[in-house]
Amino acid sequence: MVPLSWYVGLSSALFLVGLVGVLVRRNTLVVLLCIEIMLNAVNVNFVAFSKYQHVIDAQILVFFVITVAAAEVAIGLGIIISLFRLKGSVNIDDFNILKL
Amino acid sequence: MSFYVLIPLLPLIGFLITGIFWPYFKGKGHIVTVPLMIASWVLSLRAFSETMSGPSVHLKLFDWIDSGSFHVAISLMVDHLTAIMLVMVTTVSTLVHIYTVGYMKDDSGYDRFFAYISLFTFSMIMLLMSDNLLELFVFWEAVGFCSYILIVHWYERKPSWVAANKAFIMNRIGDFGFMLGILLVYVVFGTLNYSEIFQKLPAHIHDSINLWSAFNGTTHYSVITVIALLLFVGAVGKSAQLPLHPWLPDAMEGPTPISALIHAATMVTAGIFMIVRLNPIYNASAVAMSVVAWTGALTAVVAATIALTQRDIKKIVAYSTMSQLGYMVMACGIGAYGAGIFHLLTHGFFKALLFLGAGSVIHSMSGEQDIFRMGGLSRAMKITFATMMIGSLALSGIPPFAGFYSKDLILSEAFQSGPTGHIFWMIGVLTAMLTAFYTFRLVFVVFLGKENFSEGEHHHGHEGHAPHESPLVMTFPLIFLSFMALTAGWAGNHYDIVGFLSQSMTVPHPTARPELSEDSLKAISVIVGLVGILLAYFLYAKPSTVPQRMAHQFKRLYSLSLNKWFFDEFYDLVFVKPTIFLSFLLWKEVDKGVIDGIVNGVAEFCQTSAASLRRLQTGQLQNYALVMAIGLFGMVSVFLFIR
Amino acid sequence: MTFLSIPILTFLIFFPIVGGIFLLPFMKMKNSDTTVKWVAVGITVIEFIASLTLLIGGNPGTFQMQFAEDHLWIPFANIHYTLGIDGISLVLIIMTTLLMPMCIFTSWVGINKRVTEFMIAILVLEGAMIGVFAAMDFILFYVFWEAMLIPMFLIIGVWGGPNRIYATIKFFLYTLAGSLFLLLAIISLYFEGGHTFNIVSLMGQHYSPIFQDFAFVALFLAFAVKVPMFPFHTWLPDAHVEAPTAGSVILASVMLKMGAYGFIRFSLPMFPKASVFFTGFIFALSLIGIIWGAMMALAQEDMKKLIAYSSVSHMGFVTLGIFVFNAQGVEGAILQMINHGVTTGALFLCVGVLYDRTHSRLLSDYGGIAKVMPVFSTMLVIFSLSSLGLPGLNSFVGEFLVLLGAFRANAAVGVIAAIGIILAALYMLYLLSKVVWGKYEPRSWALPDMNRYEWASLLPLLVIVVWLGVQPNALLSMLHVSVTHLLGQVSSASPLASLSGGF
Amino acid sequence: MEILSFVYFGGAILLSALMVVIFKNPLYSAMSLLSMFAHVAGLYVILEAEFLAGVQLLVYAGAILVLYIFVVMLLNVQTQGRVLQKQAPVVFGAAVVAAVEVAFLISRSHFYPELPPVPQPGVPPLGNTEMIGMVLYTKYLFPFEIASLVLLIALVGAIVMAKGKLKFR
Repeated sequence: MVPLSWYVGLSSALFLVGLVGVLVRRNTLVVLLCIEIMLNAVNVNFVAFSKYQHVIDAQILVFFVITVAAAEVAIGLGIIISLFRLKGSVNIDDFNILKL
Repeated sequence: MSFYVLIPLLPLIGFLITGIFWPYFKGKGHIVTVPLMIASWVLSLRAFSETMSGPSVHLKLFDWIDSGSFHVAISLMVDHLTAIMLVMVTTVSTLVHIYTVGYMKDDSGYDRFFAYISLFTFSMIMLLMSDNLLELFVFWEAVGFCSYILIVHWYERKPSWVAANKAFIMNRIGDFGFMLGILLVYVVFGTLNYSEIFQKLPAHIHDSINLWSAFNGTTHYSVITVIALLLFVGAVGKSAQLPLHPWLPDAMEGPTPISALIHAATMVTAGIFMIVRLNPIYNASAVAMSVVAWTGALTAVVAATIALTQRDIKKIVAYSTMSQLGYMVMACGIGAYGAGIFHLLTHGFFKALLFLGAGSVIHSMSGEQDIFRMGGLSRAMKITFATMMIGSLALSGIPPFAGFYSKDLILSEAFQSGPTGHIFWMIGVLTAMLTAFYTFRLVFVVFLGKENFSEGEHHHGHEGHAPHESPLVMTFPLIFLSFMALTAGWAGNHYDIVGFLSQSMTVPHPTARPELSEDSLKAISVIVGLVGILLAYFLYAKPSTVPQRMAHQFKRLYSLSLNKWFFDEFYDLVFVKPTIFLSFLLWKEVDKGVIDGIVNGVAEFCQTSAASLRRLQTGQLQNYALVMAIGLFGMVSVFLFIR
Repeated sequence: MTFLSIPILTFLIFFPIVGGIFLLPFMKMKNSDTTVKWVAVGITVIEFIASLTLLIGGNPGTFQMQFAEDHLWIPFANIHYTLGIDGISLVLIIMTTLLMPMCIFTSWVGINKRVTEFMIAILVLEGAMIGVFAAMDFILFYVFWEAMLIPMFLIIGVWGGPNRIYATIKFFLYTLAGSLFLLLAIISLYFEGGHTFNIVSLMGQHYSPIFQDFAFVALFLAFAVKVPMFPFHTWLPDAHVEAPTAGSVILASVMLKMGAYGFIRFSLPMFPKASVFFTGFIFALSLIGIIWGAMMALAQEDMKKLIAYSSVSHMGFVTLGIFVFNAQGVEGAILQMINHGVTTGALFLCVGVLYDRTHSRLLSDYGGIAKVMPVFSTMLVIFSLSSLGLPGLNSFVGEFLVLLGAFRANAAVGVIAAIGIILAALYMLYLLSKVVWGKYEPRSWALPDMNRYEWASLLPLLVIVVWLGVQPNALLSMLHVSVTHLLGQVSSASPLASLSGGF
Repeated sequence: MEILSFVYFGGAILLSALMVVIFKNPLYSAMSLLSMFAHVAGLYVILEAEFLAGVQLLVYAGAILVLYIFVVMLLNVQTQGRVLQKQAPVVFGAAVVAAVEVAFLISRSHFYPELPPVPQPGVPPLGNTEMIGMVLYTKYLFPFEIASLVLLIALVGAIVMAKGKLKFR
């Protein structure tokens, strides 16, 4: 039987990998992908706890997370397309027009 | 309402009508003010006659200020002192009103001028009729304002408004002391009403005040002395005593009628009136009395020495006014209040006469004021010459003219007032000689001798003919005033004006006078006056080089006198320039530099620090996220390791 | 008491604001300027007439708040909509409503861009100012206090002179910084004073000395900026110089009074011990302010700056009078507030008259205008004389009473304050000499005498200047009871023995 | 067996996640992500969440990722210059610290042992999908509706933005 802490460890590692990706990549598309990794890390955690604690609600939350992720991707990609039209680039450091 | 109200009210109505509707009068301002003034004069004569027989009148008009325990009402009080002053003031004022009709003819500010002299007369009458210190102060300042606005009548000339400012500010400095005196009176006595003050005076006579308590001082002064001296500061300003006198000669920049009315006969005597009115307070303080006496004596002699060398006809008369005011103040200082007021009255008549005469001369010379550019005017201006002669004789104290009686009374009282009295007497006699000299210097230079002006030279834009006698509206007041200058002294002496006045003083005047020295004293002062006149005759009646040579001989003294003892220069150097310099310095350096600098500095600090902090805001989303992550893990570390 | 069946104070506050809102549609209309001006005049005149009903309905014999209204406003913090006035606020409200029509008349020529917006700002400002004087709930007071800043900020910032942005931001930030301390004090009072913002019930509490001191200092900072007292005054000249005439008038006549009103309404009755404790400090600042303002005025070349600095000097008398804690001082201070409002307001109107013709405020550009503008010159002379405290005109009575009160409290203070009166003569006569007297030299501009709008703005003030000089009792009688009550509140908390210096 | 499959799936997940971050070409990253999604789905199966595993594959792999790849190919951006941000070294340093922290945290934490399944008398045990259905449409009905609303809004938003008629300043 796999201990729960392994799952937690896995999900933490996955989360960190996603976080590092979000923080280091210049390509906005990849940043968005890394966000998906982070969401998945959370989902793994949820599901593991759901099994080990016999709580079905956690899986419902995962369901919602997936829903929100879908919405987020739709909007996020829309924004990226708009930004690309505007700037001709998907590099995140080109998008600093909010700065004075 | 009794007719007393009308005495001040009529000039006030005159002022309001002419003042508000002046654009519509178009040179007819006198048709309202002059009749009203004459009516006021008649009423004040009636007031005088009623007071002669009856008790003093007291009318409360309305409550003015009520605040806590502080109550002041505007009231009218007519006692002997007020009544007799009223007669003098309204007489001179009426005559000046009439004189103005001729003198100010063709002046663009004719109607305005009438409005203001009516306002002045109203204020002066109220000043005389006031029954408490604050009311006195109000009209004290009001007459000062009228003086200001009348000096500045010809506002386009720079000397006018400079002189007006000087007059107002010097009076303000005096009033500063006067106001502090009033405040102290209220704090000590709890009232500002004359009769109540005098009632409570004995209880406070030994009170003392620690003036420097705010600075932990311990010296105590007599309250009464402090009050008397503070109030006297006001009188020094208003009556042009040393050291607040320089405004009076400069005030001659105003039209001559107001010089006669305000700066000779009435307003400047307000200081003396105030001292006499408050005589119980002054009597209670020997220190204050001697200060008053010395101030007066010094003013008398200093002004007389200045008058010796002046060339401007009005300035000579102005310095003589100042000198005579010194006489009156000195009289008050030695306790001879009655004599002081007597001299005030006679002086009011003959000095107004001299000024109006001088005005008549100036009028005929089309504005020329330098006596050495006149000469020989007696042929063309017989009435003016005669009346000026009478005025000068009265001023010089030659019997039987008015000045003789009043001046002589002061001198004899001074002589009898103890050891220092002799010094005052000597100063008085010296001043009398100087007075006679410079007065007749003026008369001889202007009216005798050869004509020092060329025909038509001073007549640009005017008729362009030789000096002429003034019209009747101007000569009539001269004649009337000469009559007064002739008779007022004799009448005052004959009807014992001093005794009459003593009824309105709480401290009765000592009536017992040693007869011993009277006649010799009189003789001395008359002789001294004649000497002065003769001296003036020899030096100035005929063309002579002696004055020039003397001026050369005593260069320093001459320059001291000519430059008015350098008072103006001294004030300029010590007060005016430093104040202005300091103001600019403080404004530029401290107000703008330090105070505003701190304010702007705070703003600038915020701006610069924000500008440098702004760089943290890179606009890079990932930077923010990194900082968030670091913060998160930092918090976890804190949670883990520093529990 | 109601007006048009609305409680009178509510009516006074909201009538101009609602009027301003009704003016909004005019913003887009062409050629509506004259209409808007007349509508604004109508609103302010109705407002003035309505405020006079306070005089009729008010009872001068009680210190209780009159025309009181009380509604729960924000329940969770016990914040009420409470209004009420006593004699002190009454005279200030009437002065405010009186001055507003004049501000509009004086803008007739001077304001010619965005007229509708200007009038709206003025009207909203009027409502807020009356709200400040009428509010009896601390939060409500604070709301009006801050609301007042916004229209003023716009008036200076939009219709001001060349350096208007600097001036208006300085004014706004300075006042706001002070106000934050006021908010601090209000909140701490809420917790110390039994969870209420009601001003009257906050007055009835006893606070610990330490709290009194801190709260007093907080309130002092807020009010001292507004008055302005000596080291906090530098925003005033800048704001005045840049503000349009109406702005200067409101600023000088009404807004400066808010600070002094704050001292009277809050500092004294709520923190009597602290007030007594800080008396020496306030005296010192007031005296420095009196002398300093006067000396600064002497050094000015700009007419508006000169008058602005003279305000510093005059307001020094007000703060001095408030803290001498006797009837003469406090009544004199309130009278001085009104007098300063009328006189300085009038002086700013006069400068506005000149400025509209020449677009210059420099003394050196004038001289001898008595020749071409005799009527106006007469007015200017009278108002200047009133400002320098000539007896018979209004300012004298206030200054005299303050001096009397100060002299009773401490002779040295009275003496130093009296020097300010000499200096007042110096700078006002300097102004007159430079502007009115002298030789008139024609310049590129024409100087016609006053037009009818200028008459309408100056004549009522002239009448008041003379009337208050001759009959100050008309005003003083409204104050007696309130002032006595106020002094009772102070002296009941602290014996004044330490103050009677001098003897 | 279970441990083995955990090690396989976990390792594959981590590896493909790392590839996502490492690949320079976004298309490759997307493909690695596909692999990660698939393996996560496998992990769900081990954890007896078959329904979620299905959803994971259908929604993530089938819908979201396809969308990604569409966009990546639509934009067809050539990656120029740096792949990583300038702050990358800091990030890596912080990540190491964070990893240590997390490891420490996990090692220090005490996890409850697996609870025994609660026997439910009289009720036949339900499958995973049925249970989710039961809870989702009863207890979480309202959030479910909200989720649908979120999706709707996302739909509308995506259309609006992608249309590109809006003018950005």
